[in-house]
Amino acid sequence: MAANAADVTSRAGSSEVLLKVEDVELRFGGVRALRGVSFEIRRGEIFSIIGPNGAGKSSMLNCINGFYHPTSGTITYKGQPRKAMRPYVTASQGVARTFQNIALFKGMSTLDNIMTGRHLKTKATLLENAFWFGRAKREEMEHRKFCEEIIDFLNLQHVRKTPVGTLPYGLQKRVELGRALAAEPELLLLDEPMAGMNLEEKQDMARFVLDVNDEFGMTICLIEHDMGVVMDLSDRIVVLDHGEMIGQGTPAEVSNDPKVIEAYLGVQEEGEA
Amino acid sequence: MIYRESGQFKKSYAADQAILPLRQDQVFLIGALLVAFLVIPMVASNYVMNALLLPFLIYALAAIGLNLLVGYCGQISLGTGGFMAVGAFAAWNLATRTELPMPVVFLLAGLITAGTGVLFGLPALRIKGFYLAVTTLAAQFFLIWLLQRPWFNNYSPTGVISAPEVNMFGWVVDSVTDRYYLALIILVVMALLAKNIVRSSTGRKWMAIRDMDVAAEIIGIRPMATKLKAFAVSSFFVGIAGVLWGFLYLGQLEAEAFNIYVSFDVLFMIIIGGLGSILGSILGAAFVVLVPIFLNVVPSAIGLPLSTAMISYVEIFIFGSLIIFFLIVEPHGMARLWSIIKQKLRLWPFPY
Amino acid sequence: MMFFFEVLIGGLMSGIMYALVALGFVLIFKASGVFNFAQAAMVLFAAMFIAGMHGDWGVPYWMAIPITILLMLGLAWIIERVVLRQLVNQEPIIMFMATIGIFFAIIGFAEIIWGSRSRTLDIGIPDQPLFIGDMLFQQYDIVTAIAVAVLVVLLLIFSQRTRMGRVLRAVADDHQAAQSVGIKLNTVWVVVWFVAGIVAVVAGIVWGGALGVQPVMVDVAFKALPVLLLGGLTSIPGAIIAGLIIGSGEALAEVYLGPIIGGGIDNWFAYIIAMAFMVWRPEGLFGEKIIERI
Amino acid sequence: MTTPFLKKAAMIGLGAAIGLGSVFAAQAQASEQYLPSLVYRTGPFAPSGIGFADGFADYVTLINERDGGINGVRIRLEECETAYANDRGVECYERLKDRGNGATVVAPLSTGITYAVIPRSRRDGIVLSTMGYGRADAAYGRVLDNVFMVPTTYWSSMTATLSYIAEQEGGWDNLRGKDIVHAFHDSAYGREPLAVLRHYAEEYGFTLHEMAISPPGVEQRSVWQQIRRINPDWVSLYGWGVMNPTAIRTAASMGIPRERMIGGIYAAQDDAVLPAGSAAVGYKAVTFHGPGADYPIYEDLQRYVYDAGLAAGDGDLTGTIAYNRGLINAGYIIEAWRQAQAEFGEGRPSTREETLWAWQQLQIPESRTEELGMGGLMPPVNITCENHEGDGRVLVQQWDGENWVQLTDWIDTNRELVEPMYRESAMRYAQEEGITPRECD
Repeated sequence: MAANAADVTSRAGSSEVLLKVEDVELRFGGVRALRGVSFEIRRGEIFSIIGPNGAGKSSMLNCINGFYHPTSGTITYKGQPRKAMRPYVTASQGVARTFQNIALFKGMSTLDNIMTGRHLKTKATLLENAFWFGRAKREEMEHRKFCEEIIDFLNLQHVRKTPVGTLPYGLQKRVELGRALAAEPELLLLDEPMAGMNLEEKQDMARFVLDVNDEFGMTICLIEHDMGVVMDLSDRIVVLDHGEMIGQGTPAEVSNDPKVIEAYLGVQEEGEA
Repeated sequence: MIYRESGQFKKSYAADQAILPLRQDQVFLIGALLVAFLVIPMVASNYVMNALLLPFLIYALAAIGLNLLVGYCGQISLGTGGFMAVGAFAAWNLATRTELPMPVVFLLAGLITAGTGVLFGLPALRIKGFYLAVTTLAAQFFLIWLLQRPWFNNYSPTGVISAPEVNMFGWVVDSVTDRYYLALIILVVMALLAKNIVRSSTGRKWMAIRDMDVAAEIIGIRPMATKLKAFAVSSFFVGIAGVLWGFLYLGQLEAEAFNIYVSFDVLFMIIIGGLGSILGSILGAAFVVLVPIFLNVVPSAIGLPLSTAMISYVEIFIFGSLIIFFLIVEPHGMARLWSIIKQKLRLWPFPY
Repeated sequence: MMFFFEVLIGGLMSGIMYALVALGFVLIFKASGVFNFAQAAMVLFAAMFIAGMHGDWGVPYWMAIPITILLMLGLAWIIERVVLRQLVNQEPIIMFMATIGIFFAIIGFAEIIWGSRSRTLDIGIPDQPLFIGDMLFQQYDIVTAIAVAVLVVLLLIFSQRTRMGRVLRAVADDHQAAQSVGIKLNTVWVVVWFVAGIVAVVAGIVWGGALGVQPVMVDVAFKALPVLLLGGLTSIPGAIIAGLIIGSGEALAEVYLGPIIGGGIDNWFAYIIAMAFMVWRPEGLFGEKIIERI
Repeated sequence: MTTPFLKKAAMIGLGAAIGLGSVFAAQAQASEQYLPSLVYRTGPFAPSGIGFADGFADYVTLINERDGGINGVRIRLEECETAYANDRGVECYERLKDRGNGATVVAPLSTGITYAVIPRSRRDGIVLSTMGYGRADAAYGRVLDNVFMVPTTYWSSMTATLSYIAEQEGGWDNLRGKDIVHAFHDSAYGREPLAVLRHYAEEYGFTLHEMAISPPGVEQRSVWQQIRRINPDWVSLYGWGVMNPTAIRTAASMGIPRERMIGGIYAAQDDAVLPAGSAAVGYKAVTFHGPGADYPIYEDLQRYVYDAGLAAGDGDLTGTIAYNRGLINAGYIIEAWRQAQAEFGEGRPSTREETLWAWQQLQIPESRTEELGMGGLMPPVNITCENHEGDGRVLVQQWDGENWVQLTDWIDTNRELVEPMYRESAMRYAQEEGITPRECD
C-alpha cells in the first residue's frame, strides 16, 4: 500500500488543488438540488461537506464521481475540466467512494468484495482467466496479498470468507471502506461512514479515516452528520443548505459563521421570532 | 468426522484459492471422475447412456452457460432455446458447407452463438431485470423464425436435417459410448473453464453487477462491457450445448424443437440446482432430466397406475411447484443442500 | 387504400385482444410490483374451468362463469398464502421467477382436472362478417371491443370510486406508507390478484371463443408481453394504447413487410418494436420513470 | 466441482434403469408381442394425439380380446408420452425398444422424432411406420429399407388435392388463370407441399399464392385479409394444432367460402373444425382413410372393447379422424405381424427381422380390409422393394357441422411426378449418409 506514499504530506494538505468545483448546479425537473456550489479539495487533506438533511450533500458526491451530471458548472479534477462522465471513468481516474446506504455486493464474501475493488488494477483477459494461466494466476495472488493487508488493517480477518449480507452493520461499513481502499484511490469519497454506529464503532472508524489519510496520503472528502467527528477530523469544511453553499473554511471558522449557525439552528430562531 | 478440515493448513494464497481447497473434496472429485470415465461406460446400459446420461451431460453444459448469465451476472434470459438452435445450425451449416475439421466447427459454432448473444445482449445497456427477460424472448422467437428459413436447412423438404458424422481428430464418434465420452470430456473441460472464470476477476465483476450494478459502476466496472462479456460467454456455452444436442444426442436438427419451453427447462435447472453455482447447474440438469422418468416409472412400479397423460400433467404441476418451493425455501438450490450435507459430515457424528 | 384501412382496423382489433391479457399484468404490477408471468395461465385456467364445467358436466354458462370467478378468488388467496407472503421483500427478479413457477403449477393443475383436450367455449357472441359501407368488420371484434371498454370503465370506477380502489392506489404509490396507515398488504394482494383473475375470466371467454379452449392458449401470453412492455408496466391506458399500436403495427408489417422477407413475422415483430422502443425509453410509453438511487 | 454429482446422477440413473428393468422383466412373457406406443396426450398438439392414442390402443385391445391376439400371440402395448418433443421421443424410443421381448416396430408420430430415431432404428433393425409425416423420401424404399410411409405422403396427397380441384373446375384446362392459395404453417411441414404446388402451377397455368402463417397461429387476421383480397378460387390449408381452427374461423369471418378450402392430411382432423364451431361447416379436407364410425369394425369394438370397459379413452373420440388413424396404424402393424407369422411360423411373436421382412412386402388388398371390418376405412396397401408408400391415395371429406362426410372415393395420385421426387431426395440423403441403396429387381 505504498503507491501514494510519495505524495504523503502533512495532515494540513498541500496547496495543490486536486478537485475544483465551480458554480455547479443540479436540477431534477423543477427541483434544484444544487445551486452554484463552488469549492476546492486540496491533495492530502480531509475535506468535509456538511449540512442538514436534504442539503444536497450526497448529490454533490454523486456529481463528483459522475453518477449525476451537473446541469451547469464545471468540475475540474487534477487540472482537467470534466464533461459528463460515466462513473467507471471517474473511478479509473482514481476516485473511490463509500455509500450512505451500504452498497456492498451482498452475495459475495468480504474478501471477494475487497478483491472487486482491485479490479481496475487487473489486466488479465477473459481467456487467461478461463484457462487460469499467465496474468490471471499471477495477478490473483498479488491482489490477494494486497487485500489481505487491507483486511489486517481494518481488522476483518475473522469474517474474510463470510458473505457480507450476513455481517453486522458496522462491519459492513468497514468492508465497504476496504473495497474503496483496495482501488488505491487518490480521492476517497466517504458518504456518512459513521451513520448508525455506536460510539465505539465511530471511534474505530474515525481512527481508520485518519490512518488512511496519514499513512497512505489519500485525499478524503467526507460527509458526516456527527459534528464532533467532523470538527475533529477535517482540515476544511464546506456547508450546504438547500443546495446552496452557505459557508466554507476551517472547522473553527465554520463553527463561528453566523449563517451556518442559522442554518443548523434556524428552526428555533424562526420559532422564537 | 469424515469430513475433517482440521490439520489442513493453507500455506499459500494459491492453495487457499484452489478450486477445491479440501483434501476430501479433491479425493471425491478424482473418484467421481474415475467413475464417470471408467465405471459408467462399463456398467451403464445402452438406455441409460443414450437416453439419460447424454441429455443430462448436454443439458448440464447449457445450464452452466445460462447460470453464468443469470446466476453470476444477474441478467435473466429466456432465450436459451434460441441460442442452442443457433449453435446447432451454425455447426450444421459449417460442417456441410465447408471442409473445416469438426473441432473447428464446434469452436466456430460456439463463437457464432457468442456473437449472437452479444447482439441480443445489447438492450441490456438500457433495459434491466424482467424487462430484459422479456426482450430476450425476442431473441427466442426471432432466432427460431430465422433458422426456419430454408437456407439454414439447405432446402430440406421436411425442414428436419440429419446431423453429419462427428470426427474429432480422427476419432469417429459414433457408438453410444463414444458419444458419451465426447460429451463428458467437453462438459468436464468447460465446467472447469467456467469455474475458473467465476473465481477470477471476470467472475467477481459479474457478481458485482448482479448484486448492485450501480455500485459496481462506481467502483470502476464498465457495466456494458461486463454484461456483454457475460452474454458472450454464456451463449458460447449454450451454443456448444446446442451443437452436442443436435450432433450427439438427437442426430437431427429441427429449429422448432428449440422452442421457448427448452428455455424454461434450462431455467428450471439453474433455479432448482442453484443460482450462481456451477455444481448446482449440473445437479439441476440431472434433476430435470430424471424427474419425468421417475414419474413415469415409479407410480406403475408401486402399483399406482396413472395414465401417461396424467403423469405429464402431474409433472408440469410438480415442476411449477418445485420452482416456487426452491425460490422460497432454498434460493441457492440443490447446491446449497449439498454443502449443508458436507457441513453435517464435517461434524458427524456430533450433532454440533 | 381501403385494404390498408381494413388491415389497420383488423390489427387494432387484435391489439385489443392482446391488451385484454396485458391488463391483468398491469393490475398486479401496479399494486404489488410483481411481474406476473402467470397471467396467461390464469386465462387458460379460467377458460378451462368454464368450458370444462359446461362441456363435461353440463353446467350452464350463467352458472359456470360465476363459479369460475369464485375459483379465481380461491386461486388469488392460495397464491397470496403460499407464494407472495413467503417472498415478501425479495428481489423483484426472484418474484418474477416464482410467477414462472406459478405459471406451470396452474397449467398442470388445470390439466390434471380437465386434461388437454380441445373444448369449445361459445357463449353466443355472434361471429359473422359485417359490412359498413365497403369496409369489412367482424361482429366478434366489435363485441370484444365493447367488452374491453366496459371492463376498463369498471376498473376505473373501482379504482377511483371505491374504498378498496383507493387503498390499491395508495399501495401502488408507496408500500411502506400504506402499511403505516394500517392497510393490510396481504388483503390488498388477494384483492388485486382476484381482480386480475376476473380480467383473466373475461380474456379466457374471449380468447377461448376465438381459439377453442386448449393448453396452447397460454401462448397468447407471448403476444401480450410486448404490449405490456411498450405500454409501460403500470398504466392501464398504456396497455390499451400499446395493444392498439402493436396489433396494427404487426398486421401492417405482416401484410407489407412479411412477403418481402419471407414468411410470417408476427411472432417476433412485436418484440422487436417493443425492444427498440425500450432502448429509447426503458419505462415504456406511459410507465413511471425509473430513477436510479444509491 | 463437477463430478461428485456425475457419480450421483449415474447412480440414480443406474438405479432407475435397474428398477425399471426388474419391474418389467417380471411382466414380460415370451409369448407376447411387445408394441411400444409413442403418444402425445399432452403438449400443444394433444387434441390430435389423444384420439390417435386411443384408437391405436383400442384396436390392439380388440385383437387381444376378440381373437386372443394374433394366432394366439397376445400383444402387449405400452405407451410412452412424448408431448410431441423430440428429446422425449428419443427417451421413449430408447426406454421401450428393449422392453418385453423387444420392440419390432415403432410409430414415432412426429416428423422430428422420426428423424431422430431413423439412425437408431436402422442400427436396431426396428421398423418405423410413419403415416404421412416423417421423411417423404422414405417412400423410395431402396435407401431406408426399414421406414414405411404407408399409406401416403404430403406430396402424393397434394397431387390428389389438385386432381380434385381440377375435377371441380371441370378439367385441368380450366385451372388456367385461377388463383390458388396455399396457407401454411410457417415451418418445414407447411412448406413441404410447395414443391408439388409450384410444379402444377407452372404446368397448368394457375397462380399460386404462398401465404405463411407463423406458428402457433393464434392470430391470423392479417393473413386472411390478404387472402380475401386475392379472392382465390381455392385455398389449400396446411395448419397444425390450434392454427387450423383459427384459420377456418378467421376465413369464415372474412367471408371466404369454406367449400373452397381444402385442408391437407393434417388439417383434416376434428380438432381443426370443432373449435371453429359453425364457421367450419362446409370445410373440406383430404384424408387417407374413411371418416366416421360406420364400419363393421366399430361393432366389434363396441362389443369387445367399449362394452367390456376396456376402452382407452372415455368414448367421445370414437369415429374421429385421429381415432380412425390410430385404428388403421395399429391395423397395418398387426397385419404385418400376421403376415410374418404366416411366413415364419404361427403362434409365436415375430422377431425384428421377421417383422421387417413382412413390412417389406406388406400386401393388404381391398378384400383384406373388408375382412378386417375396415373396408373403406383403411386404404389398401401394396408395398414393394422400391415403393414404401403404396398408392398414396386419399379421399376428400367435408365437415357438416357434426360429422365428416365422405365426398369422393379414393383419388389416384400422380405417381409420375412424386416418385422421381422421392428418388432424387432419397439418393441425395444416401450420399450424405454414405448409405448404399439396396438393389431391387
